Amino acid sequence: MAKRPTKKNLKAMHLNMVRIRRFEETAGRMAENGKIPGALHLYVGEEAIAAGVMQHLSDEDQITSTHRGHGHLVAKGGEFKPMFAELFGRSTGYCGGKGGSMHVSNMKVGMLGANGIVGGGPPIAVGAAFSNKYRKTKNVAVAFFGDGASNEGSFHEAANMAALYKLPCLFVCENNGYGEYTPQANHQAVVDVADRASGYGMPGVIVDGMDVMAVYEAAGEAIDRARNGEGPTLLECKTYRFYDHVGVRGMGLTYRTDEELALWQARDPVSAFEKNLIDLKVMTQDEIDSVYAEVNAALDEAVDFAEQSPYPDPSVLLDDVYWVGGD
Amino acid sequence: MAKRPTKKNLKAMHLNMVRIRRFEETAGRMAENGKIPGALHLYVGEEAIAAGVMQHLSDEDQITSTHRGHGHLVAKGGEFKPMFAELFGRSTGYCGGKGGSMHVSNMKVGMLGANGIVGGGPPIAVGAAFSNKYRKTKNVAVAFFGDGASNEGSFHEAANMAALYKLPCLFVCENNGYGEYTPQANHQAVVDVADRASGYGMPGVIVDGMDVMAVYEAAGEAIDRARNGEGPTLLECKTYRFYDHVGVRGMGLTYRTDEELALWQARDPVSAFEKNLIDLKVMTQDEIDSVYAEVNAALDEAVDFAEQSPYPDPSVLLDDVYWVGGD
Amino acid sequence: MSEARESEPRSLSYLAAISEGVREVLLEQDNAFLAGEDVGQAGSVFGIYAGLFDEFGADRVIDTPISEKGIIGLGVGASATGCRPIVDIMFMDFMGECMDEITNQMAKMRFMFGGSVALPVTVTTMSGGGRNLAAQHSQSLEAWLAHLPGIKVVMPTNAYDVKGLIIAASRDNNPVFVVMNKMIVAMQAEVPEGAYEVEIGKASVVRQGTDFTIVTLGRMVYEALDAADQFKEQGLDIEVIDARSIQPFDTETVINSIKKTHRAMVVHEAVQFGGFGGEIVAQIQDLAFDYLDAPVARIGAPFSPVPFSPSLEDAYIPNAARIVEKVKEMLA
Amino acid sequence: MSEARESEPRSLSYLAAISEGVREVLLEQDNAFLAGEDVGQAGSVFGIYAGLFDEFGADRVIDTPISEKGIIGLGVGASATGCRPIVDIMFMDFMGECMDEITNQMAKMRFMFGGSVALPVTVTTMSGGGRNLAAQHSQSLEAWLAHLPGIKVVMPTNAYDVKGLIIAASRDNNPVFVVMNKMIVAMQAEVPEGAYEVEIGKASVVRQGTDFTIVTLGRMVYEALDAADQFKEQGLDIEVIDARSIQPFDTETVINSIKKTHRAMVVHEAVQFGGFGGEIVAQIQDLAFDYLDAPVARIGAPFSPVPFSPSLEDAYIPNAARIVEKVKEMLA
Ligand SMILES: Cc1ncc(C[n+]2csc(CCOP(=O)(O)OP(=O)(O)O)c2C)c(N)n1
Ligand SMILES: Cc1ncc(C[n+]2csc(CCOP(=O)(O)OP(=O)(O)O)c2C)c(N)n1
Ligand SMILES: [Mg+2]
Ligand SMILES: [Mg+2]
Repeated sequence: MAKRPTKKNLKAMHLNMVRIRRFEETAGRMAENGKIPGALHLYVGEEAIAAGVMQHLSDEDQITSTHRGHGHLVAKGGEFKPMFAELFGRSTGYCGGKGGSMHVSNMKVGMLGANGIVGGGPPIAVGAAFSNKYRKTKNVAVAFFGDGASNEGSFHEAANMAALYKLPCLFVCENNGYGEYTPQANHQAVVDVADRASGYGMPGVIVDGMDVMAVYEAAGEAIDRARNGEGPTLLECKTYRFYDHVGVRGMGLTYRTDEELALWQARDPVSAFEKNLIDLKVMTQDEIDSVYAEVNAALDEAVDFAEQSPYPDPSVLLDDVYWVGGD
Repeated sequence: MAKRPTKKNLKAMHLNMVRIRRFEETAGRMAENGKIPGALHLYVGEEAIAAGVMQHLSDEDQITSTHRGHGHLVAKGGEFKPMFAELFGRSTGYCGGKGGSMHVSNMKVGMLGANGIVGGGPPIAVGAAFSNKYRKTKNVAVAFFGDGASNEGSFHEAANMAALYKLPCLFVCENNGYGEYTPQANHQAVVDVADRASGYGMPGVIVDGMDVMAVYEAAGEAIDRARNGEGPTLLECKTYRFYDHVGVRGMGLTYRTDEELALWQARDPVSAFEKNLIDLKVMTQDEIDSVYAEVNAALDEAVDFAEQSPYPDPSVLLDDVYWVGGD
Repeated sequence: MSEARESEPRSLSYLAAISEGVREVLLEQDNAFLAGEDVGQAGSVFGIYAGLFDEFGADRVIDTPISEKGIIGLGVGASATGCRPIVDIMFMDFMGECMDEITNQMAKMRFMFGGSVALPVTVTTMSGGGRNLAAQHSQSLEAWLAHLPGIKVVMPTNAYDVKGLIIAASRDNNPVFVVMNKMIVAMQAEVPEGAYEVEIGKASVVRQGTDFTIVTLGRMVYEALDAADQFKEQGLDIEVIDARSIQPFDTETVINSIKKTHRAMVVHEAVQFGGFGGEIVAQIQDLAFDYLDAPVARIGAPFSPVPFSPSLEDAYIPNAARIVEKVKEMLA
Repeated sequence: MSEARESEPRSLSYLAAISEGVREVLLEQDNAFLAGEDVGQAGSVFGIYAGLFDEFGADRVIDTPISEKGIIGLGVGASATGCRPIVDIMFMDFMGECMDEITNQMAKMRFMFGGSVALPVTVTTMSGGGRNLAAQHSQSLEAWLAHLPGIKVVMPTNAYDVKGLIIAASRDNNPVFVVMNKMIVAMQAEVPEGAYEVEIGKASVVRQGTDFTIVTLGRMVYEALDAADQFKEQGLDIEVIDARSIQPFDTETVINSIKKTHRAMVVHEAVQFGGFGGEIVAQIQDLAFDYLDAPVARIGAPFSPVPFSPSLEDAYIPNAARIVEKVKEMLA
């Protein structure tokens, strides 16, 4: 009983996809220019997943994310300015510069953090889902994680607990075929991570992660089930990252062939969706162009904001280690 | 293509089952008499599993065990004297009194230790299986673990690696329906742990763990596959422990009904097998009786041996922390 | 303490005080729950949570799968989103299964998020040897925790403290580890009814003395008291401090004592090498250097895993006799 | 060192020395293999294992799933059964995922089995901050390991040592952790060709001095050397010791130095509170009490997770300036 997206949904998802795409392209450029310290894992190519899933969530629903987390935060309602400021390590960032790309978070929109630990998210999402149920809300918690992360024990324990307690939870595996430089076939003997679902007693669903409509529908069903107390789902989205594991060009390793990359790029989720939107007469090319113009302008502003923001003063270092009253 | 047990196999398995049963009953009595320090987890009721699996293994094949490990060691060729001495904490024990019930081991027969950590065994068995393959032997490694242990992340990581590398490995889940005092339905949403196998890309097989013939055949097939380089199997044996989680009567909790216990006791693997052996004319009642007599005599001797053995001298405390040359 | 209901003096076991402490929390805070392996109907090891399941039901006293990573994750995620969980890791030895969730998530989340989240989660666990449970069920690993900014760590040693510290921990908006000891579950102490707090971060001078200071962690406080009594007749008046909390650590109480006594020893059950005793000694020699008449001694377990056999475990765990011997050595 | 092939002096980076060390092991021992996340074709982070996959193939240089428990289990099980594995935990921060396998299996198995098994396994890992990798990719957690009887732990700080210690570790019949540092991968040193050992458990006096002793762990040796140079003109002659191994710890070298200099400081990158520095200070004040003119100082990271922003990380990680300041304070 798939929920069909309304026009409003479609436009919102498109906006989010463009916001993610352009955010990441900009971040990539900034990293190459040496403006972003540390490691940067970009989401380009995988936008349909974040946009499709998040379309069903409110600020009160929670997500946990990964090292590749900007796209999740953008789609969850993260704003460019504090995001860029965080990536730049500035005091105006979401985490006051203490977290950076791998820990960027915004509790106000239910984004429980990018996570530098592969497999770090699922147990936390299960805790949030437990809390949602315990507090008798109708909220759900979504854990995003990669194909590589599906081999961590933490995923296993979290999935089992979520199914056992029938928690309002969704496990979204972003299967981009690689964990760092290791192809999936070299890290697990299965082709579909969704095959693991039945072992926990939850449905496993496979969806084309390059197709935002497909993601939207599959996620919608799973989230409805979760909200209705019918328990978690493992939703596997087949996708691909267009950039390297770290940064844009990464270490220049040749673990992926040009042909493979080209094949997936031909299925670019953003342009495919845009073609679709035009075909369906939901948006015109002009409208699409103005989305880009708007997003680009906002990004320029955000980068400026970040660049002009001060670095945190060393005196704040020990703040935030402990809660000391007040908030 | 199940391998049928020879008469010799049948007798050997019977002997092992009786050895385990009587060992455990004796150990239980000793614990109740205060002669065994620490915690004792008894295997009574589950004998068919250890006996059936171990019938296919040589001293060069390895097993990892659990906190409920005496049965595994007995069936793998452990001798009563050093076993009892170990349980009694004496210097003549397999571990010189340093390990006790939860760590009793004998590398000479490929028994890589009982393990006090639930889920501790599978990653080690995978390491041994890897080593078997690496060293180009034909040996297999078998990990025994419980239904409760199947929820530990360690099981997940081990199973995935074993399937990925097609290791000569067997995962034997002794599903006795409880993890300590928690029924399976309260610790996982699935009924069959074997359902987890397909998520790793290995076969999952369910067998009646009260029927040693069934275990023998299923284990034989899986071990053959493993030896032939076809990879691991998850073999789930449905079973029941006749005693409490710890010791004989445990904490006196009422988490299991008398009816349930009676139902399973009616399927006692030892007496069922003995009936079978007589029906099949493999053994007579007299022969069976003399097995018991022999085993009982050996146990008496072993208990005497243990009781008369000295406690380790405190001066040996720091020995064995590190290898310092020699062995 | 002011909140404690006025009532007759009442003696309670450490064990009963644990469950009473959790009970007060569950009564006081709707969003508090207890979750862990066999904490429900079975009441966990030694029955430390006995009665809670019957009183509060399966929704608030929750049996979990054997999944320590999942259990800590539950505590992190639920505390970040409006609950005040108490999660139980049965034996401290099992922390190895979830050190990532403790170290990289629970302890750091608030900091990494720039202070935009609080994690009011309590972790309860049992430590220590003495029951012949061998190498994997007898450890004292508090040194791992003390080294982790973002969590607090207390080690209550009597019924009064354990109840009050559980309540204080669960009212605290930070992750707090309550490390209990499995050898003293039957020990009795006077425990008020109702809710009261023992302040996290305050040591307790359990025996006043003028000649020598022994700083202890956990159950070792009783061995130190025993040793101190043995010196009474010889006229050596030993002060015994139960550190009670290792993060925050009550440096002031310790230093004040040493300024008075000029001699000190640190005793813990954990392996001496690399144990928390090193931190204490380093602080003492730094802050009271000119007051010290002798080096600060340390007593901890020898450098081996905890052995199973009674003859070895007895020799392994620090005790009054070893303390007495060491004090004599220092005075010689 | 005698085994090292006679050849021209040759400068090698820390990075290249790591891979050369592993290469010697793989050449020497048929039953040795290297396994870990992306150690194969990718050569792991910074390319520390570059070239090994091409030379030795997928059977001996093995990419694993992202499964740290599995990786350590592989090391335990394979080393107990005839192999001599080198297993890699990419960043030390990820040890939390496998502390059970390290603590309760790897470190204890020989002891629990009464000495009937040996585990010749080497664990390699990268530690430390300085690359703006934030709280979960920058830690120095050696204190956890030092406290675990049954394993050895070394922290090589230059190309010569890292190669020699990897070889020594893999020839050792015990589990040995080789904790490397991610900031010094490009640093060059003279490194002989062929196999040679650096003795595990021996500190290295990297700068002779008569007036002051600085004991360092890991990369901090360079900050200490820098600080020492700054005092040269003022006529303060500082001895700098690179501990190199923390288990076993070379107490003798440290104490001998202090008997000469009478003043000491311990510097490590790990969080100061509860860090291994406490152990070192406790030993020094115990064994050289009468030689000390002042308390032994400690410098470590402040009590917070490692921050991301360069402005904060720079303030966080101990450096020469902090050492200089502290030395001045002590002399004032
Ligand atoms: C516990 C842990 N182990 C290893 C790493 C190093 N690491 C960072 S990302 C990554 C690959 C993750 O692969 P996947 O889950 O498929 O996510 P993807 O990068 O493909 O989005 C690895 C191994 C880590 N950060 N945490
Ligand atoms: C890591 C860890 N967590 C918890 C425990 C405590 N514990 C010991 S046995 C046990 C139950 C194990 O259940 P199962 O795996 O089904 O084995 P069974 O006892 O039923 O044979 C538990 C929770 C432990 N020893 N190790
Ligand atoms: Mg991936
Ligand atoms: Mg069970």
